[in-house]
Amino acid sequence: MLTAIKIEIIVSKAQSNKIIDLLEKSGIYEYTILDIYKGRGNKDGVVSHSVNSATENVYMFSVVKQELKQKAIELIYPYFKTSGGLFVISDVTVIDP
Amino acid sequence: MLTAIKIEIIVSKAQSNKIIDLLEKSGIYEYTILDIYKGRGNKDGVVSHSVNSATENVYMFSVVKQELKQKAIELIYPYFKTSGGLFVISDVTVIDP
Amino acid sequence: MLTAIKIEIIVSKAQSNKIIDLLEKSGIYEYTILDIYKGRGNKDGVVSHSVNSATENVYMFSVVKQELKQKAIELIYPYFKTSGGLFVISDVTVIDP
Amino acid sequence: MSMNLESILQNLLSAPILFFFLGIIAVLLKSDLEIPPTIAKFLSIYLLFDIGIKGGIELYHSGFTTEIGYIMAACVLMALIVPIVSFFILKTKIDNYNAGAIAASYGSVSAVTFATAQAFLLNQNVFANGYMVAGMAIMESPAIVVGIFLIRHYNAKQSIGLEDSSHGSIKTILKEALTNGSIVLLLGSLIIGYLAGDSGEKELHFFVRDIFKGFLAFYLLDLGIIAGSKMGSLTKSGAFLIGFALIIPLVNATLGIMIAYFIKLNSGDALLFTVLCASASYIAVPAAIRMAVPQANMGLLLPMALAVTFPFNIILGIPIYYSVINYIWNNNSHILSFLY
Amino acid sequence: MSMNLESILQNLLSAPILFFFLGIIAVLLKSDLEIPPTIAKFLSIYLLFDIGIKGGIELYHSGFTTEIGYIMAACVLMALIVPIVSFFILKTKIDNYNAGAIAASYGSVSAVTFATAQAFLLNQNVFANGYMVAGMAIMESPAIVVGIFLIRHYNAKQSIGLEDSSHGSIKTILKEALTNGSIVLLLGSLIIGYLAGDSGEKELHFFVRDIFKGFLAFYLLDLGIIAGSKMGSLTKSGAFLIGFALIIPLVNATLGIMIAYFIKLNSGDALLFTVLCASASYIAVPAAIRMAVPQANMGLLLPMALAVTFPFNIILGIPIYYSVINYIWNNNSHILSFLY
Amino acid sequence: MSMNLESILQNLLSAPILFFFLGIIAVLLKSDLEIPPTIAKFLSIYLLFDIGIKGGIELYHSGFTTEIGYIMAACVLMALIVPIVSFFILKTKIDNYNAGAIAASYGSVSAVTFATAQAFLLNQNVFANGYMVAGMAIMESPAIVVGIFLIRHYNAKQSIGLEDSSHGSIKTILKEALTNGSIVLLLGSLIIGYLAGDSGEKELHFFVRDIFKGFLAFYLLDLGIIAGSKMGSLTKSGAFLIGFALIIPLVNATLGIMIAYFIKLNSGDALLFTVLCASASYIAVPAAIRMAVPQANMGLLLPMALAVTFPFNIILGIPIYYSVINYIWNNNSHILSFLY
Ligand SMILES: Nc1ncnc2c1ncn2[C@@H]1O[C@H](COP(=O)(O)O)[C@@H](O)[C@H]1O
Ligand SMILES: Nc1ncnc2c1ncn2[C@@H]1O[C@H](COP(=O)(O)O)[C@@H](O)[C@H]1O
Ligand SMILES: Nc1ncnc2c1ncn2[C@@H]1O[C@H](COP(=O)(O)O)[C@@H](O)[C@H]1O
Ligand code: NA
Ligand code: NA
Ligand code: NA
Repeated sequence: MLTAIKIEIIVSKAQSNKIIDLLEKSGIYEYTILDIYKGRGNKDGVVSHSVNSATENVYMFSVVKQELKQKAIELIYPYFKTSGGLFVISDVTVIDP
Repeated sequence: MLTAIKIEIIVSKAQSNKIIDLLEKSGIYEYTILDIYKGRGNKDGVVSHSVNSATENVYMFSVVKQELKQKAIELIYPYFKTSGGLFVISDVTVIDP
Repeated sequence: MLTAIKIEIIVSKAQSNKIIDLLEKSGIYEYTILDIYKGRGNKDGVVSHSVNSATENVYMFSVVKQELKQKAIELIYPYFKTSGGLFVISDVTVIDP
Repeated sequence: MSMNLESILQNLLSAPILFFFLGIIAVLLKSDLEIPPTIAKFLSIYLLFDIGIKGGIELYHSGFTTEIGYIMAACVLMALIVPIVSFFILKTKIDNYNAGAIAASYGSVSAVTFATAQAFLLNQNVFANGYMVAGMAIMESPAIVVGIFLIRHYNAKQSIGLEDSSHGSIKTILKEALTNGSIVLLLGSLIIGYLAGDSGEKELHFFVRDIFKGFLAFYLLDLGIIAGSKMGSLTKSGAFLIGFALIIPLVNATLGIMIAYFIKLNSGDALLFTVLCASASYIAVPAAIRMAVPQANMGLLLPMALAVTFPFNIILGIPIYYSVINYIWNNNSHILSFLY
Repeated sequence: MSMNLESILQNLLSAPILFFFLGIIAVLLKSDLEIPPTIAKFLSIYLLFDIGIKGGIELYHSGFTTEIGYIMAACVLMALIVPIVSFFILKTKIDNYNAGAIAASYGSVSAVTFATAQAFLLNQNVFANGYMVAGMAIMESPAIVVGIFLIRHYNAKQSIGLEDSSHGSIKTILKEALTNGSIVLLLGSLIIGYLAGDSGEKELHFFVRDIFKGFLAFYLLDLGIIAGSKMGSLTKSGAFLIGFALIIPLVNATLGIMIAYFIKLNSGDALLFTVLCASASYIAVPAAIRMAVPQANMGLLLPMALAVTFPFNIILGIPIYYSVINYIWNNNSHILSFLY
Repeated sequence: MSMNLESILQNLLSAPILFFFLGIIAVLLKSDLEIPPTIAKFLSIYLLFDIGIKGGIELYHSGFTTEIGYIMAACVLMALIVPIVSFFILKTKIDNYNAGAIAASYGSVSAVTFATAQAFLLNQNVFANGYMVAGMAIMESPAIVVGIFLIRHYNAKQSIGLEDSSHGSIKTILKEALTNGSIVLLLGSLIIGYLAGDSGEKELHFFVRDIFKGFLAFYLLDLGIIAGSKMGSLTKSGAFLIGFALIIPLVNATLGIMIAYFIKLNSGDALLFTVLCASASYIAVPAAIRMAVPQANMGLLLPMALAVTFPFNIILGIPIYYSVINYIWNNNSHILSFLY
């Protein structure tokens, strides 16, 4: 039992490797990526559909120790300043030791 | 940094457009939809499998400002009174400005 | 409105039925399973990609009453002692009555 | 009718049917064999495309005959009779919601059963007309509307004053039933096959004819796995519903054969029409019903249509129906002479 | 030019084009018809594989002629001219980011448009050379780099001192543009087709020739659905951009035909080259631009390329361009004689 | 043995092998080229279906000969010897868990390697018997059980009193190994091909023969991408394991060729048998091991099987093995005469 942070990120599939790099730079090596079927954000109000790779996004999340949170935010935040998508965190309890 | 609400919904894929309409009526225009591989709820105890469109469900979530929560619940709640599925909310912190 | 627990689990696709059994033994009959596109954990540091069934994982979650939490943890925890993956819980509010 | 057994056996030994069995066996062995859901969806799209195009091309060759009018009328008739009769049978034992849902499913059609019957005719070198595909398209939706209408009608009777919580107006439901993806694709492909005609045949025959059986085999493998995994939950349905799922296809097939004889279809068309009557929808109709009547229990309906009626039809039904048709058609059928 | 109308009609009645219409109709009917995204991706991979292999095999047969040099030069030329001209036209009404993004898209190519033109030539029994595929590969990326370069150049001019927030160095962008999945697959398949030669033809001709039209029809069905659903958001683009999306293909096609005439391509090659000039990318380029220039609005670009230019080209453009080419080529073309 | 080089070259220039290279090159270029995972799964299902059906149809034609008994015995023998020998070699340098896991993988087989060998024989017009497919099915699972058994045996020896945390009883593991999706599909398709016989051939030959090479090419493209992306992590495995992955196929192939000669297989069957011995499983076995022995590190096993042994076998192994077989078989082979 360990209180931890869940970082949730939505980016274009093509950008996901850049985010993985940024996570690693923050000391985070664990992540999970899921395909998004369809979505809409506030950037262009565009419906992003996985049918066209040009608008395809992925949903990534990482469960990380609280100590790693600050660094991750600092490194990843600038990315989202221009790029739309989603970047949220929340609290979870890790059962896996 | 902004405390916000994450609304999570599971409905049949066919109904997802109705939920999007209800979200928009509540002032929520951002959402993400993921395909569900397989699931089971308490409605008919049926295993819904994405292999048969008749039982295929999707997992939607929206991260919204706290002010929008009440309206969304009011509009969407009635839908779930008869229809099974899932409708939960939780707290998240938005990093994306 | 009901405070509940969201259990989130990542296991190999092949093992998902065993976890479903364990959930049922804890009195939990509802769950949702999503395909994972790609992920990395700390077990072997291996990038698990859905392209090779040998490393394919799924993401499962169950929203359950708080009373069921303890039993589920007891039954499922041992599984994760040897097997990698992810097992976390968090608080959610169920709107669906 | 010695042909009966032989043709059953021959049907059983055709590769696509054998793959259906393989799917069931895989489930019994608790194997993890699985066709990815997306591929299964592609296969069902391919099948409608294939049936539509082939039907359209045949229609292009045959042109519109007077027969077509009769067939279409017969299809509409059966699409109304079957769900109504089924509803009243079912209502004796189960609630209105489920009775209406199951009735709708049996009043509609199963495209794979139709395709399997086409493959059966192909193996027997029997000709069938392209417009039977139009019949299939016509029979897909009416039963949905009939089923939902019956549910509402009888619920209103029973519980005056109580809100009816089923979703959507009959108009919306009708609209949704008619613009259902599978109907649009089937009718669209039919029209395209007709418009493209000979050049369409040239362009697409490898795709719609030569590799057809391979994709059908795959699809039946997938359906075998699904049917096998639904068999476990048949217990929930109980003896009455299982019996219904086994007997109603025979009843509907008998009706179908009589009508086919009456309107003088050739034996190939007669089989396809019979199969349309005897089969039940397990995708389009349940999907529509689940939206309009959330009270209906998919846990009852799906195992019946998928794990009883569908296997029965493709394994035994098709060769039996065809033997009967063959017997009657060849014996100038004094049996059905009362129809005249 | 009476052939014009006839060939338009014939094109309209080819099965793949009809499926494109079916997709649009399905959207208008608000049908839930959908090709699963994964299948759509497979189809786009198949198409590049198919175009590449066929081109490579033809190249193996024709060998490298001196013509190739001219064609490649013409392709590079058009891949530079089109985005530059487009950018300055667009800049008069919209911001630099979007002008550059749209310019890049129109300077690049659409593989399905190319494949549809190939299918058109096949139906007309007109020969085209395999190296046109190499031309397509060459035209895919330069426009991306040109577009991004123009954006940066004009932003720097306008807002000295202000940070330019577009991502990545020109070098990175160039690298990414050249190693784009679709280019690697297309060029790779082209080379493999060339290396495998006759034995490749023997091994793969069922896969790349016989079932090609079926997969093309499926893909166009999918694109019809996508185009249909983007039509609604065209309003956002406004009359100027819609007009641009309709007129610029004609302008680019005219340029393309003139160059094709000048370098003496045969009529089949001339059509393919013209189509490369007239078509716009709606996958590879937008994907690249979205990464490098997050300020560009996909809500403007995608509907233009997908819901206007693409349908225009496959429905009317291809037969029109071909009629013009045919007319000029057959009349010793005093029209274009000024080119000499 | 001048045929050696020529046949290697010819193999290298076959389209499917070239697509494998393209996959690796795409990774080296850091291209985003990707076959969607679902499509990759479909391709692996198609391949087993294809191999099974073709084998069954050939079995239908050849009937059961006495040879079959010998071959099956040889397959079982090798499926036991290879993992045992491998385990003891590996144990000298790595822990029991990983030694057992890798041993199991090399004792089992790779279906794509088998299919590539079939394609190779097809190109060389060499006949092979359908029952080799049965041999492949037989060789898939035993090594899993042997591997796990060895792990437990040696762990129990070393650490008496310590709990063994590997999951499941040997019986469960055996059951799971035998009902594995790929075995059920392969054996099922084999039996169906046999039962369907000539009519199956007629129904399915376009699907299993004509388009086979196209799907194989796609699958090898996908495996090239996977192999390429695993090459980076080979460093973790270290020189010993990389060496093992390169040399053990040669050792096993030598054993295989000797046994094939001893039981007098024809040269086509001999190649397939050799390839079964020399190849390693990278899907079914790792998946089973990961469940039963979570301590085994997939980061060691997968790159060895996928990024070393698999490419080695399809690129060099197959033509080399076949040249050796050809040489020995044609020279009445005094070389192996000691076997009698
Ligand atoms: N507030 C939100 N809630 C849920 N998903 C979001 C939200 N904002 C953005 N997204 C997702 O992020 C994707 C990209 O957003 P955008 O870049 O704004 O178009 C959308 O297509 C959605 O899938
Ligand atoms: N408590 C729950 N936890 C997780 N998923 C659920 C829960 N309840 C319902 N679901 C999901 O919602 C789908 C539809 O539920 P139902 O309508 O009850 O069959 C199921 O197949 C599950 O995927
Ligand atoms: N801390 C984490 N955050 C997000 N996903 C994780 C985490 N740990 C493990 N996973 C997921 O679980 C899978 C299996 O982990 P492992 O068994 O450690 O290789 C990974 O591929 C990830 O998808
Ligand atoms: Na029916
Ligand atoms: Na262009
Ligand atoms: Na082996």
